[in-house]
Amino acid sequence: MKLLYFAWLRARIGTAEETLDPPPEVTDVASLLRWLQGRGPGYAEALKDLSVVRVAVNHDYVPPSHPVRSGDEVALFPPMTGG
Amino acid sequence: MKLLYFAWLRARIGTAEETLDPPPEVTDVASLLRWLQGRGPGYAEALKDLSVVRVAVNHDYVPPSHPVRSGDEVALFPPMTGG
Amino acid sequence: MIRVQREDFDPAAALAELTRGNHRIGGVASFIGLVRDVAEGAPLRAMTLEHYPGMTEKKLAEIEAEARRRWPLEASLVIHRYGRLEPGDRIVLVATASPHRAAAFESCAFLVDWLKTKAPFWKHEETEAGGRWVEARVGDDAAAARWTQE
Amino acid sequence: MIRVQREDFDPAAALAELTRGNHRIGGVASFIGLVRDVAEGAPLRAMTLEHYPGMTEKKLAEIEAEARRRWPLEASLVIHRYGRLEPGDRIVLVATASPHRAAAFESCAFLVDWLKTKAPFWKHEETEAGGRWVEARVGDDAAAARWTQE
Repeated sequence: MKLLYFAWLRARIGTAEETLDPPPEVTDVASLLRWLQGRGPGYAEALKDLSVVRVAVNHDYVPPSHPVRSGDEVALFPPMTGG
Repeated sequence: MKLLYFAWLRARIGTAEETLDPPPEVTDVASLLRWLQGRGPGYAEALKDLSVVRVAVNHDYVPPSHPVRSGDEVALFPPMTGG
Repeated sequence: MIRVQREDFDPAAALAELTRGNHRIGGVASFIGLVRDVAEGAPLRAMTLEHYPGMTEKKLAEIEAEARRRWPLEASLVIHRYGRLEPGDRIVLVATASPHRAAAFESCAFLVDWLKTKAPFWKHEETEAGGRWVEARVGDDAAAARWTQE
Repeated sequence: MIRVQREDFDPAAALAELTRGNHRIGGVASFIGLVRDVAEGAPLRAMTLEHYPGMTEKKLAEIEAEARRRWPLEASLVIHRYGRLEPGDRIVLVATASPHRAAAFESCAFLVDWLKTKAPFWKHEETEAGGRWVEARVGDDAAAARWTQE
């Protein structure tokens, strides 16, 4: 699974992109975020307030219940502040 | 008094501009229009439906009750269809 | 700024001039009106815009001043042509610049609605069937009336 | 048409290209977003727009297609820059062309509101106090929400 991080999420986690192999209990966005929170202090800090974390799977915005699979591209980012 | 006519009012009356000296009973826009209607068939035809005639005195849109005086510039035209 | 002219204009140069050196501007809304190739369903050959010199400039300046009272504008521009125009020709450019995009959009729409109904311009259209003076449309008056009900 | 690019763009050339040869177009509404020189009251030195390559283009194309479903558009264009920008620099151009002015105005405002809230761009501002990521504003969400309530 390819993970992408943007804006201050990228800065806090310390990387823009990584490939991870989550355990079987990670089946949807919500369980993926819980699992990522436990991967270290940078992740815990970046993901401590999930109300300001948005997720896209394969380039579409998705809710926490959306399934994730091993070949997916999953992006985590703050609310958009474009234009 | 300087009279100006625009668009199809100009075409029906047959002139773009003229200087007239209305009689003393012409004191406002309404009485000016009544007097003009009697000046000939072109005027009568152009001014037969006053609901589609707009009037400006000295470059401001005015209602029929607006006074007119000898030095005024009075313009008659249909509703605007600009831009 | 108000310009009433027979000649064509360059929207690019006009927009660039409008914002040059002013870094308080966050958004520029603009509208360009063009001559369409149909008139009431018939192919249009050309149209002629007649105006009332002197009064046109005065009314446009009043409208522009009113827009600047209603919205926080850093700059505004109206260029309106008169004379004979053919399909595809530019008729009018309205541009407004503000720190905030909503003010730019609303003031630009306001100016365009007023121009269509309150500025002393009259449109004569030429089609194969001959020439005719365009009549005022109820839709245009309704669009302009929105702004007086606020 | 959608363009996401680091380089500056020429609004004049873009607008001319949009309408060239299409005489059904009666109105072109456009919006140009510029970098302002203040950020939350402090002088802004520069800002950097980060985006999500691939997803950005996809979302912009979806938004443009939605606008063309909602309004009778003859042409539309979105150019959005990313990277480091300074006060006065152009950020975005949105232009829509329609036979009717109301459709041009409304669709242009719709696209701009969506860009501000739904396109994957994030703004980092540099002031004398240092750098900070801009937080989403409630006003922007409210502006975009108008369009889903209709």
